[in-house]
Amino acid sequence: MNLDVQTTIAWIQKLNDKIQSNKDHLTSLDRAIGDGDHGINMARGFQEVSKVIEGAEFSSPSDVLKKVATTVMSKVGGASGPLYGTAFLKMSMANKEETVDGDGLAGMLEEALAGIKQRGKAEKGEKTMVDVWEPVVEAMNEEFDSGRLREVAQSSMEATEELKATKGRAAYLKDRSIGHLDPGSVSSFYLFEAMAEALEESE
Amino acid sequence: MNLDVQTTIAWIQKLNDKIQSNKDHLTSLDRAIGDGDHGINMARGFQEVSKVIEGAEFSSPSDVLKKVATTVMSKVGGASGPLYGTAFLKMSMANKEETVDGDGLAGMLEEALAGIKQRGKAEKGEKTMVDVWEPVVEAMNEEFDSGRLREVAQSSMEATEELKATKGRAAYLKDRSIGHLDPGSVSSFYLFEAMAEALEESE
Amino acid sequence: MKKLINDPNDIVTEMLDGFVAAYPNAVRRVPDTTVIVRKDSPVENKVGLISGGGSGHEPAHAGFVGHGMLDAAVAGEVFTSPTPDQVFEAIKAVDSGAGVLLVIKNYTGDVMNFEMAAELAEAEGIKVDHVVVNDDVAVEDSSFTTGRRGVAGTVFVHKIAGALAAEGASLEEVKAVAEKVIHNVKTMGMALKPCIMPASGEPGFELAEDEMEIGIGIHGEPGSETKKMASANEIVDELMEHVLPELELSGSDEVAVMVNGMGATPAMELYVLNKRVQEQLSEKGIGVHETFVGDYMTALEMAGFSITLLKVDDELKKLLDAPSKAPAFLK
Amino acid sequence: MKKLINDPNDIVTEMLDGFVAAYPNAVRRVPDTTVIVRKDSPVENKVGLISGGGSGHEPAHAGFVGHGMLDAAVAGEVFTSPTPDQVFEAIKAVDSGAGVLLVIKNYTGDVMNFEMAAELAEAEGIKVDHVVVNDDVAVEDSSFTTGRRGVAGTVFVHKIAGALAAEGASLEEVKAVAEKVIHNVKTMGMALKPCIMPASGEPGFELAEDEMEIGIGIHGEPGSETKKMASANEIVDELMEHVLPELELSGSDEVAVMVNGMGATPAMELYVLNKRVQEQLSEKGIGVHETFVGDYMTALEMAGFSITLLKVDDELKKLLDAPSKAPAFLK
Ligand SMILES: Nc1ncnc2c1ncn2[C@@H]1O[C@H](COP(=O)(O)OP(=O)(O)O)[C@@H](O)[C@H]1O
Ligand SMILES: Nc1ncnc2c1ncn2[C@@H]1O[C@H](COP(=O)(O)OP(=O)(O)O)[C@@H](O)[C@H]1O
Ligand SMILES: [Mg+2]
Ligand SMILES: [Mg+2]
Ligand SMILES: [Mg+2]
Ligand SMILES: [Mg+2]
Repeated sequence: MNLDVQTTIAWIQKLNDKIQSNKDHLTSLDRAIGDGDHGINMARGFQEVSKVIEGAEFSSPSDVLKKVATTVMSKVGGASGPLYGTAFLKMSMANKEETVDGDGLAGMLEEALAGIKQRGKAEKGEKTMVDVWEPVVEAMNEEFDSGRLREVAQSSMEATEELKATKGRAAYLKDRSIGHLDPGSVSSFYLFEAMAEALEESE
Repeated sequence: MNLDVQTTIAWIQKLNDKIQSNKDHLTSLDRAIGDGDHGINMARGFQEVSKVIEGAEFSSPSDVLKKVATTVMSKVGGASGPLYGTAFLKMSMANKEETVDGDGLAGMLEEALAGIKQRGKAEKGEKTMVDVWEPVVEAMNEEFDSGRLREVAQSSMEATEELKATKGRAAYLKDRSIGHLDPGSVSSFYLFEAMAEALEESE
Repeated sequence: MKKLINDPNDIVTEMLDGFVAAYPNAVRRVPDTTVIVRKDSPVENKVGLISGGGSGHEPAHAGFVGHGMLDAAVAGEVFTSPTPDQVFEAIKAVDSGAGVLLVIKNYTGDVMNFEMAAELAEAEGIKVDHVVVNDDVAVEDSSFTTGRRGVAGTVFVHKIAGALAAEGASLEEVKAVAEKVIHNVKTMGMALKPCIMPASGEPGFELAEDEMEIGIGIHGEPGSETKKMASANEIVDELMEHVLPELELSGSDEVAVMVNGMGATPAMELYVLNKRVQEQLSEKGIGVHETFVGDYMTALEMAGFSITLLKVDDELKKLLDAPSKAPAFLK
Repeated sequence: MKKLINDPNDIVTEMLDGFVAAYPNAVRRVPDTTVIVRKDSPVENKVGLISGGGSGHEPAHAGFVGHGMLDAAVAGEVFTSPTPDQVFEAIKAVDSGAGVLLVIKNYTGDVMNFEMAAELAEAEGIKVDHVVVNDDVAVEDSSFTTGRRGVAGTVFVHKIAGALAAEGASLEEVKAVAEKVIHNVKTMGMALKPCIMPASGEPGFELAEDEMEIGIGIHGEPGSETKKMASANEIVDELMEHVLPELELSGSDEVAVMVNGMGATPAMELYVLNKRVQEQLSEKGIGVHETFVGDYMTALEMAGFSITLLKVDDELKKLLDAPSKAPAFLK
């Protein structure tokens, strides 16, 4: 369960694939409780990410993630751009080894979560991507495992449906936000699902 | 077949009744080849005409028609306002007798037509109310007869359907104006039909 | 019909009151009329400039009342030209003895009602003249027909004649410059969606989701042609193809441009359209003196736009650049 | 989806080019960015004032660039806040050494992206500060949530802070007056019809023919409540009921009023609405310093409007009255 350059690239390309094929889904989730652009933003940004990392030379996962971070920051926009941008930047700074092991991965995700929370000032329970990232980090801190990563990401993503938003655009809807999945939590689930798949395939 | 004050009032009230109950019809005719306000304009104006002449004292048909003229001019607007206003004014000026006979009536209509043509600069065949007024005047100049009045007004109104407009708003549509009745010709038909009915009932 | 109105019968009077309430220091309503005048009317020794027509074209015509532009605007019912008595009230309110010029858009109703008002005024000894604007190239120009409609180009007539009148020019001079503008201004418009008459609740025409109407006027009436929907660039190209030849422009000529929204066209789209208009002009080597993008002469909540080109010389440029305090045309 | 556009992916860049093409002597686009700046940027010894946000709000924000208002406007994709690198480009383009103030509307995305740009600029030694506008009273004001949105009231922040900056005030002074405006400006809006995102072709919400959306923002998102359609007067009364108490106005107070169209609302309706707004204020004895009626902060082709009230004192009145050359806010 180790992350090297190639696995990192595979992870990000898989993430891009999921985003592109779920673009309309993410957008329509955002239409229900936001402004209907989350899929469009993510698809635009990760399209560019995918292009930029394809065929480029990288010396470490940190190197790849830094490129992802700056591209996301300048191409996604909206709320998700700076948040994912910060998350990737923090991951890239957390561990500079050529191959990152399970403990290293857990540490990277923990740093990313801290960055997201600092940037967005949201806590768990406010119906944002934090509601996926925090349970994932807690579980991976116990033991990093790709199956469990996918499981926790999915169940906590699904649990956002019943939450009432107090941060992000969905907060304007108050009780009307209940009963809809949080779009950023769904894209975060794709991120973790892609990570799990890439790690499993690299074994 | 004589027109006195009471018959004049009856004529105008009947005309108003027809306009009010055909308001939507006139408007939708105008929507097809104009700007969709002819019924609205006529209904607004003749509503006021009806109110103004009701219960008022008049010494002659000319007197009534003058009141109708000034009210129409200040309440109808659009193209039809000045045209009908002019028509009623010319009728009022053409004959000041207390009771107007058939010849007098034909003379009044002739003056009205001259006024309409002078004001609107349209000739017969241009798909305007002139296409009803001119045949009516020609026929009534032979012999004034209420049955024939109704007949000629109706058939010439119906004949406007096949004409191509070269005056008024419908002219902008060029060939697209063919196949629709001219709204001002239909309201002119109501005017003559109301006149025929009032004259017949007064006998 | 979904509109932000109260009783459709009160729409004109409420609109006029709401307009005056927005600019109470600049304009007033002549009591018991649908006439908006400059608050300081009549202006001593100045030719009075009056325009008007049916309502539904806002900010036209009241929005162009102000120092450097109109002295009065006369409002009719929605899309229905005002009656002679109302126009006459406007004439009386702005006449200072220097004479009054009526700017009429070429519609049978407007021409007749304004002419009748002029007759009433002349009978009272007021010097009145008029010009008829006919800038819409969508309509055939023939002396055997009603002729071309007056549309957005009228705004340039207001501005330029108003600037000359503000300089103290005579009625003859103001009329002459208005006619010069009329001779040099051409417009064509199109619609994506019709507008709905408040009194009837009905649209002026029906368009499928993939259709547009080319060659429309400003009264919600059908255009000269219904076509398949096209891109912004294709639409601009088509309208320019009609407008440009009419002005017989050569390389050294300059124009003023108006990209006019019809009421429900967002500014974003108008800018996108303007990009192509300017590209077309610059490709042809035609200079642009000034560009106006926005809602100037609308048709209720119609979605669509028109392109107006005014060929300008030094005189017209100077007058176009002159100051204006009209709320909808501040300069 | 019927829009006057070309490829939805090019809409922002074409809109920006079309805007610059309309006012080539006043503004320019910073090459390879979505930043519009005053042509004469950076202005010596003047605090630079920057605003921006997602596109689709035209004439905001580029329309407010000009002498006496903004130095730069940064455009994001439609309804998507611009990225830090773009905002950073704007900061660099307008900084003359006197410092730069960012006017941010209170959306998570805008706040984060602009703050990150400020961090980048500070790292390069540029003095940058920011204010966050949150005038939308449709949203609960709570420190536990995102807080209130920034909507049309932002235009008053641009105008007043811009006027003070034009006088040569310091960054601290310009920030202080911007915060004073923010403290005194409240807005609430509604929609008759949603707008359609160009990239997805979908409306932000659905409304039946007899429904309206109250408490909407400017991004096509659903409002706080869906209600049965009502008359113009009833709607104004409802919005005023929310806005007025927030300002705690008393008899001797004065306000500036903005009746802002959302993009597809005809001026006629805005005037009808303004009539009632002014009646309400005058009934309550509140003075009106100045009224603005028109499209200032839109949401694509949404039909609807917002009412903004700004409580003004002598300082704010003077700055509001100061000249402005911004194309969408000429004074
Ligand atoms: N303060 C915040 N902290 C963490 N995540 C947030 C915050 N605000 C919004 N988000 C996330 O961003 C997502 C919306 O992203 P997106 O639609 O791309 O941006 P925008 O809201 O600016 O349109 C939300 O679904 C939510 O998960
Ligand atoms: N020049 C003209 N001469 C005679 N009648 C005309 C002329 N122009 C228009 N009309 C008549 O006026 C009618 C339209 O009236 P109306 O709809 O009330 O006015 P507008 O055309 O100004 O909207 C037409 O149907 C036609 O019969
Ligand atoms: Mg969103
Ligand atoms: Mg008509
Ligand atoms: Mg009409
Ligand atoms: Mg967004």
